[in-house]
Amino acid sequence: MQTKIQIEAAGKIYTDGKHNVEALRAVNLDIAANEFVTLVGASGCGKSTLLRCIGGLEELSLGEIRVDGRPVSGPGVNRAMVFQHYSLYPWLTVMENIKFSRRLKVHREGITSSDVETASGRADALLSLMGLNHAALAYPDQLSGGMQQRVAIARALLPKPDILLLDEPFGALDAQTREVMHDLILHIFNLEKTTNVFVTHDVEEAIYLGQRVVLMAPRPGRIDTIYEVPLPAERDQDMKLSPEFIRLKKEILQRIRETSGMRTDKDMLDRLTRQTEPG
Amino acid sequence: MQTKIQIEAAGKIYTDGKHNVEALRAVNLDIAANEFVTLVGASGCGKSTLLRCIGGLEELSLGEIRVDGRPVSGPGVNRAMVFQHYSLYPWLTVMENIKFSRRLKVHREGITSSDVETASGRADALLSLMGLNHAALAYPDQLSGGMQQRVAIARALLPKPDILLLDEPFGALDAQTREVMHDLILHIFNLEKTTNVFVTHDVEEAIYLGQRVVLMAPRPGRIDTIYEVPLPAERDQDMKLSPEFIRLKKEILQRIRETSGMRTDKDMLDRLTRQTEPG
Amino acid sequence: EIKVGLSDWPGWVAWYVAEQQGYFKKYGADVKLVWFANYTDSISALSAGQLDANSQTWSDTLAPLAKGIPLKVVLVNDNSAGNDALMVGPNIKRFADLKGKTIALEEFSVSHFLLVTALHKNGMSLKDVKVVNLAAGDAAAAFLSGRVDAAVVWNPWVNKIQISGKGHALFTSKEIPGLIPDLLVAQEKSLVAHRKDFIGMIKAWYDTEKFIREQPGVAAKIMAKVVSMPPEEYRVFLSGTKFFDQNGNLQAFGPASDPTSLLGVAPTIAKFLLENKLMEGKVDYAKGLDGSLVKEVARR
Amino acid sequence: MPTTERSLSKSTMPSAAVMPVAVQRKRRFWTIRGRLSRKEYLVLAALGMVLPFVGWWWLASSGLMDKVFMPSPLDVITRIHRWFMEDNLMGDASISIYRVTAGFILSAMFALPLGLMIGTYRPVQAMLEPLLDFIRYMPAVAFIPLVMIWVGIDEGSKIAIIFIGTFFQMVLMVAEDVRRVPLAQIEAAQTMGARRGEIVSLVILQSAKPALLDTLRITMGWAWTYLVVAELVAANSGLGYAILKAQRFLQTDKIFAGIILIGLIGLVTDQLFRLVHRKSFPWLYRK
Amino acid sequence: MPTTERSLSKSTMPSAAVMPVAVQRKRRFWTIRGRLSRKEYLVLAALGMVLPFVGWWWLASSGLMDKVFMPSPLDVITRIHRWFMEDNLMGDASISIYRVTAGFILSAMFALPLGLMIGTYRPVQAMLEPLLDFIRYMPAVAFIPLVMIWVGIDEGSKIAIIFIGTFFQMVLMVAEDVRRVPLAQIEAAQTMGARRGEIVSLVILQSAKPALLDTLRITMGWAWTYLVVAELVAANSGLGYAILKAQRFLQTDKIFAGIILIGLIGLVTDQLFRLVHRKSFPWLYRK
Ligand SMILES: Nc1ncnc2c1ncn2[C@@H]1O[C@H](COP(=O)(O)OP(=O)(O)OP(=O)(O)O)[C@@H](O)[C@H]1O
Ligand SMILES: Nc1ncnc2c1ncn2[C@@H]1O[C@H](COP(=O)(O)OP(=O)(O)OP(=O)(O)O)[C@@H](O)[C@H]1O
Ligand SMILES: [Mg+2]
Ligand SMILES: [Mg+2]
Repeated sequence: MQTKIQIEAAGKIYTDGKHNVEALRAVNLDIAANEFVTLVGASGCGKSTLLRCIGGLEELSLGEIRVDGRPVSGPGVNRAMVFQHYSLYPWLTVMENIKFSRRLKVHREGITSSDVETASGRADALLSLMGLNHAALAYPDQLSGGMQQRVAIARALLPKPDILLLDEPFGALDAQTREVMHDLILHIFNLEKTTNVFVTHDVEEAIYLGQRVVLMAPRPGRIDTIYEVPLPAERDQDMKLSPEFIRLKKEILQRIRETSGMRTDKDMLDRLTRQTEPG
Repeated sequence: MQTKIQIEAAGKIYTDGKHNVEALRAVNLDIAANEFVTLVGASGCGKSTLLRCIGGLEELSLGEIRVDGRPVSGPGVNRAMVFQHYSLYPWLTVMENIKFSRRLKVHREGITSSDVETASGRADALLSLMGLNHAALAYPDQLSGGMQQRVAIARALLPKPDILLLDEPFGALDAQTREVMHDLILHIFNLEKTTNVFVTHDVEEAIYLGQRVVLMAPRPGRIDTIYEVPLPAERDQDMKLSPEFIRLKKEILQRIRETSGMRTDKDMLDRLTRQTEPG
Repeated sequence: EIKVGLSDWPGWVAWYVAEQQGYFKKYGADVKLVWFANYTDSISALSAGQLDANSQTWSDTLAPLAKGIPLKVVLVNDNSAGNDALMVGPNIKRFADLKGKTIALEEFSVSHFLLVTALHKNGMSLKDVKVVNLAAGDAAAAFLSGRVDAAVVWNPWVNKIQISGKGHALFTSKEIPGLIPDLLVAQEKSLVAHRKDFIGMIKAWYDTEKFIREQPGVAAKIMAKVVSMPPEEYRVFLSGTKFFDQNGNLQAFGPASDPTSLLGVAPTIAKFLLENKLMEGKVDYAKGLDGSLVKEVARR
Repeated sequence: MPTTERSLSKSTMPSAAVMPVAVQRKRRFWTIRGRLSRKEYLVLAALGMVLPFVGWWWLASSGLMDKVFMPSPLDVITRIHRWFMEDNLMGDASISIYRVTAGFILSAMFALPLGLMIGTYRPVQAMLEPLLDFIRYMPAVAFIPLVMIWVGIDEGSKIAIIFIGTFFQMVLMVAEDVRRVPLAQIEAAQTMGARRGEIVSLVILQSAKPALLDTLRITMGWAWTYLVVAELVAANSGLGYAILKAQRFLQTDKIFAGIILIGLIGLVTDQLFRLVHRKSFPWLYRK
Repeated sequence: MPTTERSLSKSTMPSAAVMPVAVQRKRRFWTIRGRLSRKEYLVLAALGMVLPFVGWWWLASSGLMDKVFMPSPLDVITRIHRWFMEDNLMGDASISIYRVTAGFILSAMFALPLGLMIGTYRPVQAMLEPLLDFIRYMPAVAFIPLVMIWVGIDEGSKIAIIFIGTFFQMVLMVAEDVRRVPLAQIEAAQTMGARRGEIVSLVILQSAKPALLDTLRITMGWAWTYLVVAELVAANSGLGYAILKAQRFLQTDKIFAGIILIGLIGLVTDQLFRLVHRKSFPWLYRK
């Protein structure tokens, strides 16, 4: 398989003059083309930082990230990002939001009229793929959270990116809507053949979506373990109840608890267990 | 068992002059003393509204809610509430936040010096129960989300309320921290013998915590089904993998999907399933 | 076209009579009158070269002259002859009664100058009274509302106070003839460039003076309209203003030996300014005067 | 127990079809963050406007104060009427509106791009913000002679004074508005390949627009407060000029008239701005 | 490939103990929402303050403008020195500071409780806000004769003008600050049994404090801009009075001196307010 993203000895240090925070230390990871990788880990372990570095929104302090062999030096149209919050434009309709990238110069250069038609067709196709046909003229504030995130994904997909970077895109949705979105995102992944890097807090989500689950650990932010998900390529909701799934979920959760710096929370649990057991 | 909270034909209509929203219609529910009831349901089905009406923060338009036989006519010290967000006071230390209610007149009336001592001792006890001893002098912004919610719970518990009303208190926490909080809240429930009404989006959480799960449906907001949870009173994390648990979770999720007005999301899933099945 | 600034003083408001009677046109003077609500600003405007000429007093012309700004007095409109007055309450009868009293006036204006002179003439000095700095209109208001014991103001306020019955004049500019000349002062370079217009203005002024003398009723009506006052009230001001005709002007531009000429009164005024640190250095008074226009008009 | 209500709701329960009109329970007026209906709001607002006038009218007619110092509302209305009939009120009002609007627009023309730069680029902010913070303390009145020297005494000078009074505060507020644009919106555009200029024009400016319009509404008020100062400079018409003239002759009724007229014009502008805001940015008003 | 960096990081990987100092990659200065180090910020801010002075100095010495209309920085400094030595600069400055502070404090004393009421109780808001919106357009200068008549000509009158200039804007801003207190904080107190007064004093006021201090800082600037207007009324000392006197005799250097001194005093106050803010509300500054 062809390597799409190469992360080599990546390090990132945030500094505000006085304090340094080592958000990433010596991260090495190769991601293949059309692979679906999910990133999990305790809060503050650098998941978002790593994703933003791949996306070119942050610069590495050390090491290098290459996409298709070329070092990342800023955001690029081949890498689309979807965030948890606020990234839709409230002054544009759903359709205008989805077509936003077509107003940018980089997508207007050297295109022929047939390209325009194709792109226009693509916007419509995405709209109906997302089940948003009836909402094309609505404004984001008129949509539910799940619909808003579907618009954000459609907007990111319009310029046919190779890579889709998602930072807790479903974090604010309720459990039911989230399940729908899971199947949708897998469907799109199969259709568009993108390479997906997906950050989440939800281990179940990470296993259900990912082909590999990358577990990161904090202080300094680093890769702790990489798990291959032992599920068939085609996923369905019932798999969540399969023994492999449950075993892996338990294993990952356990490991996150161990690696997390959240001593107090962990101690707490231990203490409670001790208290309740004899009582 | 003694009935603590009686909700009788409760109705609530929000109006802004032009539009009416029927947030609750003909809700009937009796909650026993020292019962743990969880409320689930699709977004907008009136869970928060019902909780706020019990808490006295909103007034019913129709019907009545009685606590210990007396109609609710406003917030009262016997009913404590915990919200998802922003309710800690950032200008007070953890200890000052916990002791906040002691600065209020209602808690100062007719207390003897021994009462003061007991209350003071209670604050310390809550602090250590929550595993926050080392953080007594910290400010909320210096704490993780999980710690902040523990402070909020301790603060609500200080004046020994009979009833604890919780509105998605762990909605903003990550999965790992949330699990710790679940065991903590159960521990407190057993210790303090409060009557808990707990609103959540997370069906797993609802089953794990509740003795009864009340499923609400939207438009108009109403009670759809009430499930008795077939688990022993003492819960532990492994039960989540038990067949009864999984069966109930599936059943409730299925029912939420059916009752939810989120046609588009449901249709979406159906459509995807159809697409992927033959493909 | 020349821009001429003016503000609210009867001798200057009279320029509107000239405008409405068509005297400017008659003498080929292309004049645009620019009204200033705040007299002080009109002085700055002239010094800054934004005006070709301005209506201002001799005392206010000396400071810019001392700074080397090339200004020339070309015409004397009038002398105050009762229009500036020290107004006092009913229980002040003599100057001696003023001791320790508060007097409202606009600092460093002719009012200030009038008070200094009046006190001096009665064997007192500024040290004997308490001065409160207020613009003329505000000074009158402060006096009428009983906030001060006395006020030095000019008309229309002198009249307003008299009508109200709350005060009377203890000292007026009538008693110091020549010391408060109201002038038309021009920028030197405008004078060179537009001499014809200024000549026309001077001629128009003489006609105006004659018109006011002969038809005070009509004149008062025109002037009253400008400041939105009832014409009857305005007539009173005319008598407190000694409008200068050609002879008056010739005399004012006369030699220093004449104590009522501009050169004659200049040292007295300069002394006042220097003592109050409002002017720095010496002024060659003669350089600030250009009587040639008045003389040229007279020659014909 | 409120039996009527219970029976009402009980009767609807079985059919669950028709909902009875909500019975209003006791509504506490004096509630923290209580809600008001539109009608209640309007009544109270009208009351708030009318009561001070009644108080004034009472004070004026009580004879406690001299008429010269405290004209009655009737005097003022008469004066406004006379002003309108005889003294060209419309002329005064229009020239003043022109001056304020011109000064305001000029100020906005510079403040918007500059504030946009300051709010967008940190180096620009570092260079200009302390300087502006320094200048914003300076009294506009003090600039009158300088304005006259540099700008002249024509309309330009009045507009310049209003400009000076408004501009510096406006820049600082615009910069703040721009800084409040959510970073996520900017980053979303960056990941779609937007260039700097495109981000500024297609995202930052669009996103800040509602806040900017509000800033313009607020600074419009400041522009009006500088009118009298502006019309000190060689003006012979305008509401401010009329007030100044009235001050000279202690025509308190005219001072009142002028002040109230300015307030009214302001109130109308304010409401217009709010209307445009509601119409232009409906998503801010939808629940 | 940046080999040095790779080798650096590679060498640390095995031990994972010592972290090498971060190698700064190319830093684009002209980045949207870019970050600046404290040092860069200070240098740019200083530059921003100094450059206009250099420009001024150049303009003044170029001879393009008459010295009377454009004094050089040196003239102004000389003037300030002389003012200090001969003309009691300290006296002028202190009386002006006193007036501004007194007017400002008076304004705050009324604006804070009133704004608190408006922001807390909707009926109060409905009654007062439209009225205040109406008054805030009125020019303070127009009130001079009224103030003189009603308040007199003593210090009170100057303080009153500053009060009028500041108060109305301040109330509206305070009300807005109070409205921004998160409802959840208020409801939390309600469920703990807090009464109305307790909620206002223990929650709303405390929660709004940081915003209120910022509002005070901003309105302090407005108070200063009214100084000259205030010192039109029966003053014979003060910075504004000195500027007015200088205007009369076209002492441009003194006008400049006065304006700059006011700006400097303002800048110092502003920084003091910011310092107090940082010290009093540390949680707003912690990351
Ligand atoms: N702009 C920044 N400046 C300084 N420190 C930062 C910045 N962004 C992130 N950090 C720090 O870097 C570390 C990693 O942050 P990051 O946001 O990547 O974690 P995360 O794994 O995404 O956490 P979460 O699960 O809470 O989103 C944290 O300690 C965080 O405080
Ligand atoms: N203050 C309000 N004014 C008007 N309508 C309201 C108000 N609060 C809630 N509603 C409406 O009442 C209905 C029920 O809202 P509620 O917040 O109780 O739902 P919920 O079940 O808590 O939803 P969620 O899961 O999203 O928190 C919704 O349609 C909502 O729009
Ligand atoms: Mg993150
Ligand atoms: Mg809710």
